[in-house]
Amino acid sequence: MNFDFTDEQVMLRDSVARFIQDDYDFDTRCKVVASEAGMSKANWDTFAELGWLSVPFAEEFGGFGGGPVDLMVMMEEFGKGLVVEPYFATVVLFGGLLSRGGSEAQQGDFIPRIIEGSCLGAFAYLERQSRFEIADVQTRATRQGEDYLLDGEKVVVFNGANADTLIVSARTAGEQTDKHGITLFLVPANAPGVELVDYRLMDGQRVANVVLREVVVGASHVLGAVDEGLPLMQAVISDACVALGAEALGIMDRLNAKTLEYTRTREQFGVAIGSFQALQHRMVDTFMSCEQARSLLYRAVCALEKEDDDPARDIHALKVMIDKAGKHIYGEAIQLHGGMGITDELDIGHYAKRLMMINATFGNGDYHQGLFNALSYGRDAA
Amino acid sequence: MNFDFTDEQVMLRDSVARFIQDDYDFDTRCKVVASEAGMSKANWDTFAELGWLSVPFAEEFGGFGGGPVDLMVMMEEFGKGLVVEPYFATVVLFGGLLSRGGSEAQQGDFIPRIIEGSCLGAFAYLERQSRFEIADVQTRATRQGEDYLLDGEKVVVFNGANADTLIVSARTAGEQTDKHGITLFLVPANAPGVELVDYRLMDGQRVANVVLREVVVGASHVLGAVDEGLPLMQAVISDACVALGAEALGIMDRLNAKTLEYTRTREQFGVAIGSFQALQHRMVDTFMSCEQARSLLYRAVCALEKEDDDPARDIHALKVMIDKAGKHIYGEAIQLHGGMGITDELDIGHYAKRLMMINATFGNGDYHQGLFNALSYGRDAA
Amino acid sequence: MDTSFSAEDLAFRDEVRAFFAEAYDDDLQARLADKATFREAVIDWQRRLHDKGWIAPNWPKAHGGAEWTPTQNFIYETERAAAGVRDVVPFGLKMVGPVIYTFGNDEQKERFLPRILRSEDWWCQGYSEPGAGSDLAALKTRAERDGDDYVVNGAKIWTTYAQYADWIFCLVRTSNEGKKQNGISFLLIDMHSPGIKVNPIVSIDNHHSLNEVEFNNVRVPVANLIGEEHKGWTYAKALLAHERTSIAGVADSKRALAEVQHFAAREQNGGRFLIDDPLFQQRLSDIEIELMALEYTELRVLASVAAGGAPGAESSLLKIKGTEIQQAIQELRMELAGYYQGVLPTELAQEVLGHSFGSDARQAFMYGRAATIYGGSNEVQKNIIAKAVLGL
Amino acid sequence: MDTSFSAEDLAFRDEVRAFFAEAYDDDLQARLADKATFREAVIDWQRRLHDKGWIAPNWPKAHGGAEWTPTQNFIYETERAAAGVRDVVPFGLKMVGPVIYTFGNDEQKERFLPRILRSEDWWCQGYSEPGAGSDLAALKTRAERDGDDYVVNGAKIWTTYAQYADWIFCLVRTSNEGKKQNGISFLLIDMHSPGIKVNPIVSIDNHHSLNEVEFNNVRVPVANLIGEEHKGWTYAKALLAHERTSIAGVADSKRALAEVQHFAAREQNGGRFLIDDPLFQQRLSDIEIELMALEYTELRVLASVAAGGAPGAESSLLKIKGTEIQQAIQELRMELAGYYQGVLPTELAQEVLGHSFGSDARQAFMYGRAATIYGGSNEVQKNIIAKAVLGL
Repeated sequence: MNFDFTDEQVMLRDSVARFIQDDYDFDTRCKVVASEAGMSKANWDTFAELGWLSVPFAEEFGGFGGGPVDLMVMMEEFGKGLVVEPYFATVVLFGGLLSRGGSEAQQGDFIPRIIEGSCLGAFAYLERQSRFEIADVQTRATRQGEDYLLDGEKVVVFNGANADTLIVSARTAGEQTDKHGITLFLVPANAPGVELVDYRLMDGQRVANVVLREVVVGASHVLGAVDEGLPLMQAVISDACVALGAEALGIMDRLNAKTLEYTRTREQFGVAIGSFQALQHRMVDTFMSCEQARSLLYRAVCALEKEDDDPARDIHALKVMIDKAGKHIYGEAIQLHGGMGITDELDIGHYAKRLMMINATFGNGDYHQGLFNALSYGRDAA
Repeated sequence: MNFDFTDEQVMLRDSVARFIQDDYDFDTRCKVVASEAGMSKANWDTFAELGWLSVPFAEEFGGFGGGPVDLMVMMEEFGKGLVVEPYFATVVLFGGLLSRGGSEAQQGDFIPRIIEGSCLGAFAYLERQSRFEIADVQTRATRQGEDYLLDGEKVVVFNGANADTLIVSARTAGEQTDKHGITLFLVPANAPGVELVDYRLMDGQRVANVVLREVVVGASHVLGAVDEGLPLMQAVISDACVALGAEALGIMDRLNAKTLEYTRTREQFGVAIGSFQALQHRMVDTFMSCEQARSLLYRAVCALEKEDDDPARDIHALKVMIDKAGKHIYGEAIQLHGGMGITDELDIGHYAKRLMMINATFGNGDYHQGLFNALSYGRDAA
Repeated sequence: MDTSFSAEDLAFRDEVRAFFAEAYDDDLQARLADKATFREAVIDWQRRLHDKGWIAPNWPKAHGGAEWTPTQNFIYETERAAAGVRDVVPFGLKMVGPVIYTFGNDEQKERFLPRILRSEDWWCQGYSEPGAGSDLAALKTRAERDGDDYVVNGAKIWTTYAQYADWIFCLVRTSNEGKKQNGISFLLIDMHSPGIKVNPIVSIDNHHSLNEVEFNNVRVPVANLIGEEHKGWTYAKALLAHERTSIAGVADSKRALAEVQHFAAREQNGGRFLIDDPLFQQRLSDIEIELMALEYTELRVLASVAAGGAPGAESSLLKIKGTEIQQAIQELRMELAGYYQGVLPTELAQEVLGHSFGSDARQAFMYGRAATIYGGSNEVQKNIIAKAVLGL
Repeated sequence: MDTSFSAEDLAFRDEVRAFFAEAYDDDLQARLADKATFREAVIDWQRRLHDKGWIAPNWPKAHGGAEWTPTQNFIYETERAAAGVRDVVPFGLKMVGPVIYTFGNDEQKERFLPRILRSEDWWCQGYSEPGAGSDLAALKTRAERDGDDYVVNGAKIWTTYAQYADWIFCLVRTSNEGKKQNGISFLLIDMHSPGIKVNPIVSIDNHHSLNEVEFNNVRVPVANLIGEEHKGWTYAKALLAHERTSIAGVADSKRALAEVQHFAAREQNGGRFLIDDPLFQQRLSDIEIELMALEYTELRVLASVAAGGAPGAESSLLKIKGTEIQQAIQELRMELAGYYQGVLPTELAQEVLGHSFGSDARQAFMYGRAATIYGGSNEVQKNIIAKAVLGL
């Protein structure tokens, strides 16, 4: 039993940390967010050069062959820097779907381009009505000869506007919320009939709603098995939830550190506010929340690495804890920063907003606790 | 709009408070609890003399004609003194059922005797399986000519062993959990076939399990309408929940005051522990919990007094709050008393135990919150 | 104990409802919602209230107020919030007005009160300072006597609507001797005076309502001093208790909670409405029950104030619980919005992006973070209760 | 990062299971449950562990310990709790033993350690004093040198199992000079010495396990002093961190939670099992998720201790969270018991009264209130973290 990182993992972590310290301070980040594209191509090229874009991919496609722990150490640092470049959308989601479900041809086509930084991707899984149920799919893919005709609308697509290619979930069979009958398609963003509405979220992310009107894609654009898209999506979302957990942990860690630092220096009533016992005990509570969240992150990562265990309960537990600890920690961070905490100028609120969006992504704490309960206490519990 | 007590209510409150201060200190109370009967007949006579046993009854039977507020001010003081004499069981429950549902003959028979202190009663509504569902009744009452034959077992009957007469809920029609088909019977405790198992609860109460084996009672012993016992029980339980809320409030008030006093005098690290800000803020929290609970008590009492409003939501809310605030307050009281808080010798733990039993009585907070939710947000919500 | 309404109360309720239905019209609401017309629309609305005689429910009649009973206040607030009618801007009507009629001289009363009632002056509040925060008495903005004027130097911060204001009421330091609470004076300052600079602060909700106000050798006539020099802290403290009481916002929270319930009956997950989810119901009732309690806590405080007391430390309880409840409701609405909680305002309507209230939820939640900080942070309120109520 | 079990680990797990199944037999369990035979049964059980070589998993081999890895410790504790096997009485094996082999002299090691391993002496702990509470260093029991003896006067309180004990290890004051932490010495005292009086304390669970121990001119040979005079605080502090770590009780909480789940699948309300109630499930998983986290927090601490560190302030986190979780489980079991949570022990079996676990739930809940108080109250643990981890 050990919780040590390998030398390679330590190097990876330090490499991201160094980039953020040297080239991605908060002001720089805000400029990136405010820019036309909402990301920096130059940064993305740096990510490619430093090998970060290759981390989770198989060596045969030029990847680093990394596992969940490698992804974790990077995501935690991305969290600390509030990095908005679409690593999560392109590498974790889009790349993850290709790695887990793509044909050899698809992998050979896309993965090397992702690694070299020339392909940005997005995963369009959400619809207006679907909320947290990824099986709730109205977008239709109708067979037409050798091709499929896609019709529908996907919403809040992370990195939607910058992506060259979208992976779209569409219904090829079954009713609106059936588990069976969902198929994934690789759709070029510039395909005729694809229309984007680009907008911003409070955490600095650029997202898009994607309207598909009789978009024609060939059968070779099917990702994975026809009608069997759901298990593939679920597997990638499991990986992604752990990656988001790591990002959240980086943020919580940073929020606690900044709040601690602030209370050490900020004076009220003639003394540093960190000397007030009531505040000290509250900061002990946020420290404990963060440690407990870290434990569940490690637990989920270890579960992902073990091949014979089903990591589902651990991942649901992680999402629940990230939600709870996140609210606790950003709530205290804003409150203890007082008036400064509610200004747009300070980074505290921005960390909070990213945590909130992480919580909403792939289902909030209540949603995952419901799944945890069903798995653990339901009559059909394993 | 006013929250003032009438002069009569102030006198009533002061009269109970004076009795507790002069004649019912904690040691005396412990001796009463440990006595053979678990109550003091002498005290009961005093209650009668002081008119307390007459408070909620109609003037035509010698009662004081009091309302919910009168009962509230008394119960709050009983709570402060941890009074174990069966006022609640005899006057509020047994007497309440007679007042609301008894025939004129039954009222004329029992109420004057309750008032003069010569009749102790109990309400046997609970069964092994029923938990908080008072409609879950297995005890059967079978018609036999002019009489009924009662068979079954009632459990945790407050004041069961000291009561002369029990009011027993039994099924005269319908299935085990049907709302219809429950009838209430006045059963003499010494009727053939009635068997008692007498035991103690942690809050000093004496309770009994009552086994009924072919107990014969005449039709004149039916209380209220045949098969329609449930609404009558519910109405009395509504009154009783508010009375228990008042008792709980008295306890919470006393716990907070005692804890405050203790932290003012107890020294650790060279100063009174009440000077630690972390503890101060926690005591502010318990103070606020108590005030919020008092507000819901007043709200429920006002709702009971208004004839046109349905008090159900207010009463459910009160039970939820009493549960939550109670746990909060006794938890902090024990914790802040440190080692002393976990001794049997100190009264703190005894107040806690009574609060816990109040919470369990007629359904805990979760149970009432479920009812509140159904009334407020259910599709059939009024 | 009695909380039922008399026939007069019920008639008053009907009158309030009818007035809102007529006077708070669509055109007015549209102008209030538009940043460009906001200021004039607020003034317009407040003049309608003035014409009705309801602009100052709690001012003494002698000064143009209505002297409502607690029940009338309760009814008005409940109806106002239920109808979605915005409250008046408090700085003139609820804050400096009472200070002026209580502690000001006759000349000040004549000069300022009628203009406040008619919304001819827009007021803002100059209490907090950069660096002073909840430790209000540590303020450093100084006013030095020079002939018939004070010369004011320093800065105030978190000044809501300073960008619209004609006047600011300030706590300034006129002496450095003795306890820091002594030596503070209460000064009325014309915002159009030379030497005043307003710097906008964008807050966490991406809006601009807060400001920093700088004073560089601003000359203020001594005639604008309220009460005695160095005694300003006393006047401010009386005001703060009133402010805390109104921060509780029970009626507005009732409306906000009803809105959450409304949306939850329309928001689905996997074909099931959230209002039917037992866990969501539990979150809702956790808040609603606290709010039902706070409603009566507020009534108890109002009743005891009406019976002759000034609101004391109990107002701190109202502030703490009231703001906690507000934030809990805002948080629940964010949860309800799911992914859409993050949507920033665009030129597109919210519905175009796929959701009707996500962006509103975000703004309310984000700005709502301030409620536990301003008006004396909730931590300071706990200190007040510990000292004044618990005697610790 | 790796938390999987090796083949050796799995073999060890099987061995542990098999041993418990055989050695913790029904007869033993019956004797442990009976107050009259409890003391002898504990000794009997501990000797079986001794014979197996498992009585002191973490003592150095040189002193008769097993020197298990963190993984072995984890496996053993998990299996022990899952099998419902009671832990050893900690005062000799987990507390004074390590102090003796770390800080004692050779004579003391030879004299005491083998007897501890063989459970020939029953130990208890003399730290807290009436009036000292969590402020342990404020202790007043004094030991004055008189020839080759100390003469001890004072009182200790909250002494678990003092009524059974042969020996007590005590912190006593040997000097009043300097800081209160200085001048404390660590003394081993024979409970059979003249001048010792044990006064039982009935606790809130209506049981007697706690005591007050009075010392009236008790003579203790100087040979029973551990380490240097006046340096006892240092030895005690090292011990306290170990104690806090073991208070977390993760494995026992897992078992307790499984029991709640078991009972909830059998307890009905209106024909519905509580385990099927979404709100009950939520309460259960609120706790289970915290416990899953704490399990890994403990593993992280154990791994870092194994890698060379002593448990530091993180052990305070384990203590706080561990005891909070214990109490949450106990509380949930009380809720589950409904009306029967209040049942006191009678001559009748619980089932006769209508319920199988109400009285057990009550006792566990009530005695469980102590967990956040003893071993340094959770408030003191927070002070420790604030200072040692957060640097405040």
